[in-house]
Amino acid sequence: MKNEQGKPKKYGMVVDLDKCTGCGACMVACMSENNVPFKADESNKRDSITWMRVYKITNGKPFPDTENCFLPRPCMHCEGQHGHSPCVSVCPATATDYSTETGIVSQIYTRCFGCRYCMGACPYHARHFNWWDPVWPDGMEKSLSPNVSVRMRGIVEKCSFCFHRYQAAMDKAMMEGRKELEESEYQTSCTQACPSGAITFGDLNNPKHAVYELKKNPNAFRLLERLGTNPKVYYVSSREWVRRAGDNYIKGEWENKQNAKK
Amino acid sequence: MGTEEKQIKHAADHAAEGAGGGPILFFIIGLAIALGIGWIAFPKALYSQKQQPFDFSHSLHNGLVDNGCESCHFFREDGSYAGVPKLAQCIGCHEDVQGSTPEEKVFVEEYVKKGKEVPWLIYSRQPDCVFFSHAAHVKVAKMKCEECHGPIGESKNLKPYEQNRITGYSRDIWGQNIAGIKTHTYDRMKMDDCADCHKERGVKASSVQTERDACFVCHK
Amino acid sequence: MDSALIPDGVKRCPLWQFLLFIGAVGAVLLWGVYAMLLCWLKGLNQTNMNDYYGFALWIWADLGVIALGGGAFFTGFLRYVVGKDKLKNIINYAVLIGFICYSSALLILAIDIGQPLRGWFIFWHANVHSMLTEVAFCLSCYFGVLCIEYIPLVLENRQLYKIPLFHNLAHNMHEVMAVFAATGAFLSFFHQGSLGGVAGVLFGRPFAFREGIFIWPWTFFLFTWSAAACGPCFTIMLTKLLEKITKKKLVADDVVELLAKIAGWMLFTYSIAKIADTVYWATVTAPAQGFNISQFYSNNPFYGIWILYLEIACTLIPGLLLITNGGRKNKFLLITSVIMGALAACINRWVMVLQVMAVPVMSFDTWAMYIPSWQEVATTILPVAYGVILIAISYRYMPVFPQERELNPTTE
Amino acid sequence: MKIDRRSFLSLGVGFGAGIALSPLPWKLTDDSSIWTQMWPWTPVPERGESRYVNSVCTLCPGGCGISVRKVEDRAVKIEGQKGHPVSNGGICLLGLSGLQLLYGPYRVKYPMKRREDAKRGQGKWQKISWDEAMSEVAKKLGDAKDKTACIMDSDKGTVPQLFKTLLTGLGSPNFMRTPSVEDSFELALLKTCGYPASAGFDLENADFVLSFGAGLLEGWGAPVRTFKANSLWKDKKVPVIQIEPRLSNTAAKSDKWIPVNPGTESELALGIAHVLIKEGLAKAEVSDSFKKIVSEGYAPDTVARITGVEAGVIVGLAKSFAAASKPLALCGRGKGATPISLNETLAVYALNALMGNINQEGGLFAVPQPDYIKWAKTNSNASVSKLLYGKDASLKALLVANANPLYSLPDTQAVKTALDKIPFIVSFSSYMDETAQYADIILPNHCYLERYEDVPAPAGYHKPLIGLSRPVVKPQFNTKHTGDVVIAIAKAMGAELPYDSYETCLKETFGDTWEAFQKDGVLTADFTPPAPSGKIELNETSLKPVALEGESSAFPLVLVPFDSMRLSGSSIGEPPFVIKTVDDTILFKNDICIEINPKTAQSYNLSDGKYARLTTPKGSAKVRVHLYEGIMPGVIAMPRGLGHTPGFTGNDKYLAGKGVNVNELMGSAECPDGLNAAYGIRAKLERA
Repeated sequence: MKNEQGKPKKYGMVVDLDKCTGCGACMVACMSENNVPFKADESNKRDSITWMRVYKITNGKPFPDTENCFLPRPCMHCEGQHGHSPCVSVCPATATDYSTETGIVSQIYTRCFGCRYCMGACPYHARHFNWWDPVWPDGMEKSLSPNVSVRMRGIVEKCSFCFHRYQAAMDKAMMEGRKELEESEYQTSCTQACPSGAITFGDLNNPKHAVYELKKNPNAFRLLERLGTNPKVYYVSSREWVRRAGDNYIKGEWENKQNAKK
Repeated sequence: MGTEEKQIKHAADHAAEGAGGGPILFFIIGLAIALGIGWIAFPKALYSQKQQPFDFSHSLHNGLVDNGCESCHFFREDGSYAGVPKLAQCIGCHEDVQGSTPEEKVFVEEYVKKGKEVPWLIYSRQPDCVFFSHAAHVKVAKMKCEECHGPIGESKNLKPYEQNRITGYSRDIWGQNIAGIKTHTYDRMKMDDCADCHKERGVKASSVQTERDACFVCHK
Repeated sequence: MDSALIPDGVKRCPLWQFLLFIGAVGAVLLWGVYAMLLCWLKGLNQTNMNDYYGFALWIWADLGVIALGGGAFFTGFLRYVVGKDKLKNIINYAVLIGFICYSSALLILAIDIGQPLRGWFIFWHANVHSMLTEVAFCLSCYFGVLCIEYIPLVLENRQLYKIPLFHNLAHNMHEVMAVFAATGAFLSFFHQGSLGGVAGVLFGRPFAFREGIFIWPWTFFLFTWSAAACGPCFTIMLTKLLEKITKKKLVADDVVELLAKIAGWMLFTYSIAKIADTVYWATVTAPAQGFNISQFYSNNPFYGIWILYLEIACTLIPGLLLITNGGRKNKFLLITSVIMGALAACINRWVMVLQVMAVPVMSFDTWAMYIPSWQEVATTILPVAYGVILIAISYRYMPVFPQERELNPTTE
Repeated sequence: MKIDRRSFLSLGVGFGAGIALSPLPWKLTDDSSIWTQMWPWTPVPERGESRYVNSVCTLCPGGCGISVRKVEDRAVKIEGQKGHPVSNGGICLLGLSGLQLLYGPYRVKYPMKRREDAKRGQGKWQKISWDEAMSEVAKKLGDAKDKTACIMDSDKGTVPQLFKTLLTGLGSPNFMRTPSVEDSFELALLKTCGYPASAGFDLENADFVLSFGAGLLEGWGAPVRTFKANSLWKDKKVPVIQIEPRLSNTAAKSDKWIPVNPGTESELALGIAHVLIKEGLAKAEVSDSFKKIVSEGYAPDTVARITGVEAGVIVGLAKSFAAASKPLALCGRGKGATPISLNETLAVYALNALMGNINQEGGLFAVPQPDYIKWAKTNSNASVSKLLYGKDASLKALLVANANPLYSLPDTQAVKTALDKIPFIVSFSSYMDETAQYADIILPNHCYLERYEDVPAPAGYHKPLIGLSRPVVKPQFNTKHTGDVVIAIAKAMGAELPYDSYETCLKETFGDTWEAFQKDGVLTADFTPPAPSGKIELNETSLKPVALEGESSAFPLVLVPFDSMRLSGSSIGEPPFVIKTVDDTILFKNDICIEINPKTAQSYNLSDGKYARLTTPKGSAKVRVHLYEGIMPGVIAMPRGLGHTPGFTGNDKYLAGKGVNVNELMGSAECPDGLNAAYGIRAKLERA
């Protein structure tokens, strides 16, 4: 479906890293919205399922010049070249797909058979494998939402930009005879929860949505843009070292780039 | 040809003569047994039959309501579909026994009076991974309920609920025909049936991978 | 006791000795099976893999055995398509090794995936864009071909051969083997390549990513090439090993030397291609994504840059040795060369699987290290034990080596 | 016809062909894969109608508005409530994970009594009926009379008032509030403004923020509101200066981080006051005694020596503070879970007073205590220092509600010793927390999502405001509202209370306003703040800094606890979702990690991830070392909020057994005004 401007929708995010405080509300909002399982010990971050993960990055300088910054990382919903995001094109069973209608990279848990090729392909570590059977202690399964299906052991899952909220919003719109959504009708759980208002979500192709202008901020950057993943999550930071940390540069390259800008 | 090979050839010829039609007969017997197992015994073993809590006549109710199926199977304000009615809706008419059917008596006494929801077994219940927008099909595409659910509104009784012992699904998803052959649009409710209809009607092809519908249209 | 089953005119060890050996290896096999069952029943949490290391020991083993099993397709190609008739004396063994390697590869894949019961989705819901789909299809088809190539050998067992049906079948299958060999070579070319493609297309992984021709990254061709070069080395290596164990000459020297010569040339040319690829990747592909080659090998307690040098040395040196007459004739040099050749494939696959996963891509991410769990080790050893058993049985009861009788005349 | 091997072969081939030609193998393949898609042990959430119920979160003193999404009778998601005056749609991670507390296995599901044959804390319980439980408590309290005490996390609102009434009926004045920075704020305001007040900060309108260790982004005040203010500051380019020894999240997001020697914040504040006064930058008058002390003793050079902050920086801070039109100075360490010394509070208040921003827009407000509970005629107040740390062994009974002193008070061992001397402990906890584990009887309250409660005065809010916490779901277990229980017990003992049930009590308390309160979920009152008095008194006693416990020769390092949003520090513990967000540099498996500057670590020959033994005069713990450049050399930081002990074996592996409770290592150092103002303790570190 196309938006009023005639362009296909392209949902994306702009995260203001100056505002992000690393509080973790987005992570929990995501887990609680999307029935993300938990284990008794989640301290091994490499088998801990967090669709949204907040990285703590540092400028690497010694005391007292140390600086930290927090960087929330959902799935980037890479467009790659024409929707061939790194993970989508490698999935052998079409369990993950790129929708030209919304620009969202889907993950169909019941189709996935757990080969993990997509995880190897994703440089953002946005994909998580269910190494363990999801178990909810007795009674706790009452808090599960019926809008998102519960995943089973042995498959890969990841952030869906709370796609079920899009489905619900579209249901309501269709009920009211509309085919368009207002910006506020479809927001991800993390965006909604962020107490700092650091996350903005919307249609990157729609000038009426806040993200349309925000992504043009001269301090905006995307993670690992040089790889050609064409991600749909933008970050804004006023700190140069943070922007530099968004990608890899060989010695002197970043400095040259900065000089060229001036 | 060496002597050894000659001997072997001779033995083979001899064997063929002696057996006559034997192998073919046994082949047919084996085939028949297997076909019997596969086509008759297997479907019987695969599904368990369950009875609904009590019988219900759609046709009777359909005659009494003004708004067709949507009188009871309605849309909520948020666009979601309510599905099988809850006790609260039935109570409007069935606070007390109205008619004379034993089923109604069971309903009123066992459920209404006790405030207990009826544990209906839902024939068309899709697995948890499926998102189905009734709004998109009924409100936007203006499809009739019968196209997917069949002429259930005319039924006088509830058929037994057949449950697949392995998957736990209702048999109506795969369809009554064990070979999966369908004659009506409502005979099967598998993903491919949805996909075929979407393809036929040219519903947006939004997937880069398959040039069909993207998965998130119907999955959650 | 089992002498009726043993091919005519050859000598085998006593049955008790054979059973003892099978029993010992069988115990290892059972250990592997136990670990395999654990993985199937309890899930992949039995391994030490994680979200950063989705591919690990198993996938290396998988790619490794497929590369080493490449001896089958390449020898078959040489024997039936190119017409190197001499190689008929080693082809059976090459096919047997290939069969073992490929069946192991499929077994490993069945353990490695999170939902084995849904494994068939890769065929049913195939995504044509995925290299893994290509791998799955070609691998299965080629495994089919290997079965067809292996069956005649089984049917040539003295007792089975007496049954006319099997006899005729074996005979007829031999007749058409050229067709299968050609098909196998074609399929192998693609799946060996697509395994290389698996890593090479990962444009989010600068260590693995390669530019290439059309949809095929360089690694596609390099993998096929290296399998054709290293597979025969492995075949020779196992031949020599079996000769050592049985204390018999099983394949005539001229046959081995012919295969070694071809493998040598393949290795030599491959090493040049590999060096060219590495240089292009290190100077063009990786820097375009902001990486220095040293970054891929630093910060890592296990893999320094030496692994790259080792890999190149293991292709170049045996290549040079095997193309020289002296290198082939010298027993020590020949064996060293084929071992290095087999090692080259293993190192290459190791790097293309594990190093790819270990290197952090986001600038603030850290190196991922991993140590396999015993379950992973056991399931990796499982195919080795299975291979040993299958070779032992095949060797004992089937005429694997046509020259055995002639090279080891019995005194009776 | 001869039946031979070949016949069987044919039969088999025929059978195989027949099976292949039947649906059996294909359907089985399909069905078995569908089976893996719906493993019977994977839960399938029931579908149904969804709706939202608004309430107020009481998991911290923030009082945020929440909106709970329900599907039929299940609560499935907690979201922020749009338009709520405190939080306006925002929510923190603890609030978001509230359903895990509601449905979690760590709930106390029915009244329980310690088994006769078991010692306290052994975890051997017997189920008893509510009647039995309440009559036993009534009997024991009847015996204990005025030797009964009560501890709660708050002394405001109807439930604390009911407890106070109960105590008053027993003739006991022993109502205690868990110590927090509110104690310091209230005492300071009482001293400076002359009326009982809570501290409120008009964060949104300040245009320069000078924070003395306040963990603005670690949960200080009403966390969501503070976060929103912080973002507003970013938009308006309001400078934020953070002063503390460690690069906390607040420091990391501030415009400037000024590391200061631990415990010297008050000196730094007075140093700044010195510059303001000397340079004539002050905009309002303060008392002469204050001026005198500051002018004489706190010259930048002197202060620089004490604090480790360069004199030039101090002068610069003062100048930029004074240059702003609505500068605001804040204090309260971390979340404010512990009091700070009075001299520090006063020093920081003085900075605000000097800029004339007391009770002014963008400034510091003295918000009068709510007084809507007209039926309360109680005068019950006691301090933790006397009753729980003192030598007093006269208490006969202790009631614990909404508090977990055995976990959250510093010097756990001393608290335990005090509790050991009390013969009868009643816990009203909904969860099996540490103090509940140590009780003789547990009368479990409804969880906060199952009960009514008035929530007055969100922490740090600058206007009078009462929130209403409402039942979102029906009680899940055989629990009772503590209000009801207290009313019943009080009645059983002959106390005069005009209400029979808590709900009536609540309704009647609000009288005419109840309906509006019910509808809006909040009640606000008009409030005209009195003019500032400018009366900041300081004297030699109140200026005496709180000394760190321990000899510096034996304990060369300083241990400070640190707070973080991701460690709620709540008395219950971290719900699974929250603990999941904790970095592996804070909790690694079950090991707690301490932060230490690489330079310090080097002198102890410790590298990252190594085990060490951390010892203070109060206790010792095995810790893991995390090298962190963002901490002053010589200082060790340890997270607060870990180390909960398992309540029900096996059931609460999600909450308990992770790390060490920093309070086991901390002391309860008292400042001259009776505040437990321990901000740190001396410590030593050895390789382990």
